[in-house]
Amino acid sequence: MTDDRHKTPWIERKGNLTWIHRGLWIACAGLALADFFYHKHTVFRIEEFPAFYGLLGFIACVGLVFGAREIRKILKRGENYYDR
Amino acid sequence: MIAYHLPILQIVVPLIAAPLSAFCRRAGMAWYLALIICAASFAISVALLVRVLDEGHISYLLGNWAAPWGIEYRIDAVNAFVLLIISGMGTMVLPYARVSIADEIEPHNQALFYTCYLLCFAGLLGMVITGDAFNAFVFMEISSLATYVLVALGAKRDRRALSAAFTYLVMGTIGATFFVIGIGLVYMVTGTLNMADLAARLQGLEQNRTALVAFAFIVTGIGLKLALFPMHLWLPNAYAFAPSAVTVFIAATATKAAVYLMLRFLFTVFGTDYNVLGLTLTYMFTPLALAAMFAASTVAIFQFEIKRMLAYSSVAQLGYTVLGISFASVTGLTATMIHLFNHALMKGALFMAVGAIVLRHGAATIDSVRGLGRTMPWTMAAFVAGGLSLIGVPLTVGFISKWYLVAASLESGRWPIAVLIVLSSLIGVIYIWRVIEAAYLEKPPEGRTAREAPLSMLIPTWGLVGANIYFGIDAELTSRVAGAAARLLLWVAP
Amino acid sequence: MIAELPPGLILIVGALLIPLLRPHLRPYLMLALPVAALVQLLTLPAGLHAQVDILGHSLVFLRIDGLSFVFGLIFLIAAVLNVIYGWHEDDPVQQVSGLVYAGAAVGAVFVGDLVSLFVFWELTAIASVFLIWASRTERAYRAGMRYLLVQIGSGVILLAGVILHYRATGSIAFDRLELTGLPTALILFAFGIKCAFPLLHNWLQDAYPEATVVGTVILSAFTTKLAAYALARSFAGTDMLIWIGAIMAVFPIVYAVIENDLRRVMAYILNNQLGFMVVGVGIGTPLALNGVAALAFCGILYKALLFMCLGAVLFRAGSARASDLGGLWKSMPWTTGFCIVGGASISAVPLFAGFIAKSMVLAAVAEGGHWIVWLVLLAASAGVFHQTGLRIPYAAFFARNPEIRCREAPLNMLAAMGITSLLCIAIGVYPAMLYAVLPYQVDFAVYTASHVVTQLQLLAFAALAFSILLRHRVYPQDVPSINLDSDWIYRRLLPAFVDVYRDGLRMMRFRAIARAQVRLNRFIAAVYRHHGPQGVLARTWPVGSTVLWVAVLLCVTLVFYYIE
Amino acid sequence: MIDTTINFALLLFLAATAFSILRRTTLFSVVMLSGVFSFVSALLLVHLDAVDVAFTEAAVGAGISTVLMLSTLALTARHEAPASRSRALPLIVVFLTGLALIYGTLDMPHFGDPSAPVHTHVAPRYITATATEIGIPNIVTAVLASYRGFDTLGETTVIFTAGIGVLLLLAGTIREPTGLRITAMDHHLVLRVVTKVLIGPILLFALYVQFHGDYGPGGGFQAGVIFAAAFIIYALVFGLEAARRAVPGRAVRWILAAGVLMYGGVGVVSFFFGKNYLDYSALGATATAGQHLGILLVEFGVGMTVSAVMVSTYYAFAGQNRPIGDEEW
Repeated sequence: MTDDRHKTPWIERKGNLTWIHRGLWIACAGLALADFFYHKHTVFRIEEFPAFYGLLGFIACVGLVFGAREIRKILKRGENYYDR
Repeated sequence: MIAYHLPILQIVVPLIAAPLSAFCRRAGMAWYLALIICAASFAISVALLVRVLDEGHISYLLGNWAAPWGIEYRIDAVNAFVLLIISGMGTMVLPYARVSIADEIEPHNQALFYTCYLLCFAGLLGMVITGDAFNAFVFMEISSLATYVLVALGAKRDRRALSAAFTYLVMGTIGATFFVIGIGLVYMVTGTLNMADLAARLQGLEQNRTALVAFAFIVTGIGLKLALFPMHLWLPNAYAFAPSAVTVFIAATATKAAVYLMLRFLFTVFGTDYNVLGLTLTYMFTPLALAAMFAASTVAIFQFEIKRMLAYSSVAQLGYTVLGISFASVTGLTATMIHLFNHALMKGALFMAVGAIVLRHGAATIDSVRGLGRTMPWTMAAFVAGGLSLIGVPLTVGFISKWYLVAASLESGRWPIAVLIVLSSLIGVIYIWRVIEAAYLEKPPEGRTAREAPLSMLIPTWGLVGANIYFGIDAELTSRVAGAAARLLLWVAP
Repeated sequence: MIAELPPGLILIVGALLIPLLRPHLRPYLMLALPVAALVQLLTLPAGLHAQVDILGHSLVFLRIDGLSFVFGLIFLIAAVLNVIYGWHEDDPVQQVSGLVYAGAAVGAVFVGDLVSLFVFWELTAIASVFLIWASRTERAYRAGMRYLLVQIGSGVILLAGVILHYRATGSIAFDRLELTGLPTALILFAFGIKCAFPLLHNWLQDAYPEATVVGTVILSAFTTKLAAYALARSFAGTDMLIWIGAIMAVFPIVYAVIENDLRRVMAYILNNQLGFMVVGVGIGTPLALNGVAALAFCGILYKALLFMCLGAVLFRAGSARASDLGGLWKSMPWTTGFCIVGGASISAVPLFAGFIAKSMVLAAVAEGGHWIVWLVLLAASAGVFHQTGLRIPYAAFFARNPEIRCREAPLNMLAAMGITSLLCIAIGVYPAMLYAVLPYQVDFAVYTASHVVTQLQLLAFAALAFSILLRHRVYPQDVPSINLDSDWIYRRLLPAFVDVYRDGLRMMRFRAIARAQVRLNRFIAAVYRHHGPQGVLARTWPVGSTVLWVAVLLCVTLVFYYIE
Repeated sequence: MIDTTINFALLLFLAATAFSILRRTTLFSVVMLSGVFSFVSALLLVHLDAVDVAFTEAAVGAGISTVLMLSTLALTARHEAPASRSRALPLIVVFLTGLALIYGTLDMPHFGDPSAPVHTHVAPRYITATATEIGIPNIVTAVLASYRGFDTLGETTVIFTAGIGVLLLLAGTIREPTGLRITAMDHHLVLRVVTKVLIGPILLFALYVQFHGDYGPGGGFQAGVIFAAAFIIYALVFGLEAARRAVPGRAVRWILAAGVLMYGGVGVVSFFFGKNYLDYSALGATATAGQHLGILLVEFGVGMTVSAVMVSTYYAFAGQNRPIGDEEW
């Protein structure tokens, strides 16, 4: 067991990764809930939407990756494209 | 005392130096003599220009015979400016020429080469400075004969130089003959050879058919000399096969002197009121200039030899010059005059850079410049700078020329011509780009041991590149002189 | 005289002495120079110094005010850090050009007239290209060539604009300019090239990753920030810039996602950070300009930090491509840590430098009521976090594909990274330190519950998204490839056009020649029938034809004249 | 009436010669015919009272250029290559241009019209003032060497340039002398004797033409050509080597340059007397004496250059290849 621990560091073990993942879910939930417990200083109406920032961050990232995947189909070229 | 004799010294100094240098046995001595003489000549032309700008025109009577009977030298802003271009370029070429000529001409011919160079130099200056129509012809003959010989001397590098020189000789002689026939005919109807006198006595002869024939002969004859499209066929080969230093010199000066004569005869001798002048400008010069701009540039794209490519580009550039004339407006003629100067600078720089490549590689083709961006960085950088100027990139002299041309075409209400000017510059981008692409983006062929050109060639080249940029930024001086010249030609009060 | 010596000049002149020294002494001089310049800057009072009158115009080499001070300060700090980072390097070309480049940038920040600006502007271009060429590879040579063309082009356009501007107004002052006509448009265009505006940007991603390990770090600090400074100085409050900046903040991230070379990913992120600054300049209020200055200050630090980390990885592991890397955290724990600090800073995690600066710009945008831009910037900062806070550390240090074993970065690199990290954290923890040097009075509280929580929310959800995408293998694979960008226009499209035009003309010519040849052949055949066996077209043909032309021309003109 | 008849006859003869030159394809006869053409032109010029020009035309056109063309023929083919292209288009163009030109001439002043501008504007002064201003009877010489002396300096330079050109392009390729060359016309005893007898008088005549140019027809151009003709005859008959021994190529080259220098130098001298360039009046005690001396000197310069150019051109041409053997004549 000790040997095993030496071989695969903590961070690379399957179970722990899942825990990190779960931890993230919990942190997100906590932060979303926190929205209800403090005075949010807002400029735009939309900011008052619960967990607005979180949702924006999430959507932005997912959208970004999906958008990039699509664009990549058009833009991707071999590494020696210009050297030909 | 000397100041008084400056006009004649401008010609006599190189003219007498020519037979003197024929006594030199060694090329080095002849070269020194030529260098000193040309530099002195340049100094004289600077002094003359300064004086002319101060005092208006200068007149000098040869043999002290009063004007219509004797020969008169008459210098104003127009020819003082052209004198400056010719003597300046003639001087710039000499330091460059030494190594290049030692490489490209048979050793036993090198001393006499400088004699011939001085003759050509004196001839060009002589045809520009004079106020006498026949005297202009005589000096045109001197410069032409010398030029044919200079071109033919390229035979050591490439035997085709001989046939190029022969073609040039045939065409040049026809041009000169037409010119002298024209002068003979105007003499017949006016009885005088002095240009100012001619101008006065041609008034009232608008309907005289002999004068018309003379006009046609003179325009066609000088047109041939200045390589007006489609009479340019002698030019590409002559430029391409001449020794490099000669190419630089004649490309920067010979056609300039012809353009000057054209301006003189069109505007000073026959005058803006002459009935067929407008007709000639609109129906002959404008279409031929436009044709030259496009056809010659397009031909340049296909050239494999860079000298030849630049030569075709010269034909196109002469198109711009003639286009400026065809507007017959102050702005148009300013464009022409300033382009004479600017084109000498840019083609001088370009041909010098190409000459350096020829020296190192024996030829300058698209193939032989491959990878030169690294092995001859200074030479290629000079070529790029000259090329940018040729295209007309802002901050170079090329831009100034095109600016005035476009302004002139807009001013005359012929805006499609302005569009065509810009379009034809784009063709220039293509042929210059071909060289740049080969030099910077392609790999040099295996086993090439190239060196940078010697300093004696690089310094004049970069001197011209510097001038390209300097006069591209500070066009005050050139445009002032060119403007003054244009107003003089059009008889407009300054 | 010494009292008025411009700090930039100290660097430039001093740099020229470097090759004279023995190799082991050079780093000490190199360190002394920016330190001396820094001391000089701190002792100079605000105002105009070192004025030279030439041709009736006064050239101002030293103008110290709030804006120039903060940029000059951070430039010099960056120069110090670069020297430490490059301590091990023994390449006089890089050493000299790096310092001259820094000196030129510092010099440009302090000038008070456009002509001197142009001089330093071009000097930065020329000095910096050697940092790219110092890689001494074919690719780097070409990329450097393209970089140089673009940079010199920017300078030339700037000069053209300056000249026209002078013609129009008679002024060469480097101050606020109104975007009214061609002259100022040209100047803005020149700034825009250097600032990597959308479609003018590609020189950055093209060239930076080709530079040397040390070179990229140096490059990341100066050129674009100088452009941002110039924009802030001349075009603050130009509405157009808000939109340009917004686009700049978004679209490079898309490229970053699909890019494999991590240094190039950073180059895209750098471009995106510039977008935030350009938006700030476009808004132009004191708060926004403070934000721009703060962003430039912090940005130089954390981007340098990230480039340093990636440089260390490249230096030790031999590659900076995502597809080649992984698992380095075991070999390079310190570097990993510093990279995370850099990632946290750039993603504006509270208590790190980026948080202070980005909040200011966002607040200024919100204050101005530009809600679309505000949304875009928020989304972009989530994207930045996603890329630099998560992906770069993950790809370089934690990903599992190849296990690379190598040594930790050299001590001097670690020291430079460490100092930079400390600065990032210090600014994040004591923002007042930064506030003190900003150009305008700061009246902005950054650590409010609202700011902190919302920001954490944004980041946490972005991290969640990353982790989900990664787990579900939706995330684009890191494979060796390149992506087309605007450089395609001049590397492919234009050459293709030239080719097409050339080929087209050649075809036309061939056809014309072929047609002419058919006719010529018939003609020759005709001559052949009449004149016997020697009917070959000789070389005299051009002479003959020209003479014919001459005669035709003469005849036509004559007839024309008679009719007239 | 008789004048007009002679003019017409000569012109007709000229046209006929020109036409037959066009028709010939044997280059040898073309060369001979062009010699004839020059002779007829010279006659015509004599009849027009332009004796100076007639002199030059006879010596250069009929004499030396024929010799040079023959030497060239020895290097190239004897027959013209047949024209390879249709002559129709050029013919039409030339015909039309000719028509247009003839139409243009209809406006010219009539031949010999005393009221023509040529006779009323500049010329009268030359005619009336030459005697007092220059002091020599030959007005042509006065105009050529003094009133428009600078043009003549230019023309001399043109000839000098041509000479330099020949030296540059051809002299380098002269072959080493071989034994064969000297035997050229050794057994033509009559020719040798006649030539020897003639050369002296020809040289003397050249000197006469040279120095008598102020008073009668003549001057540097004509004298130079005649002088050169004497040499060329000598070289033709006794061989190139003999001629080279008499006047070496190097000396010719010096004379070539010295002539122009002399002309140009005389002009420079007037500077030292505070006069304009080529103002000879400074050279003598009186203005006319100065003019006289000046004209004499510059004409001598012209003569030197012209004769040297002719001789060196012949040297260069004749040195190119084997001499023409007897059997080929």
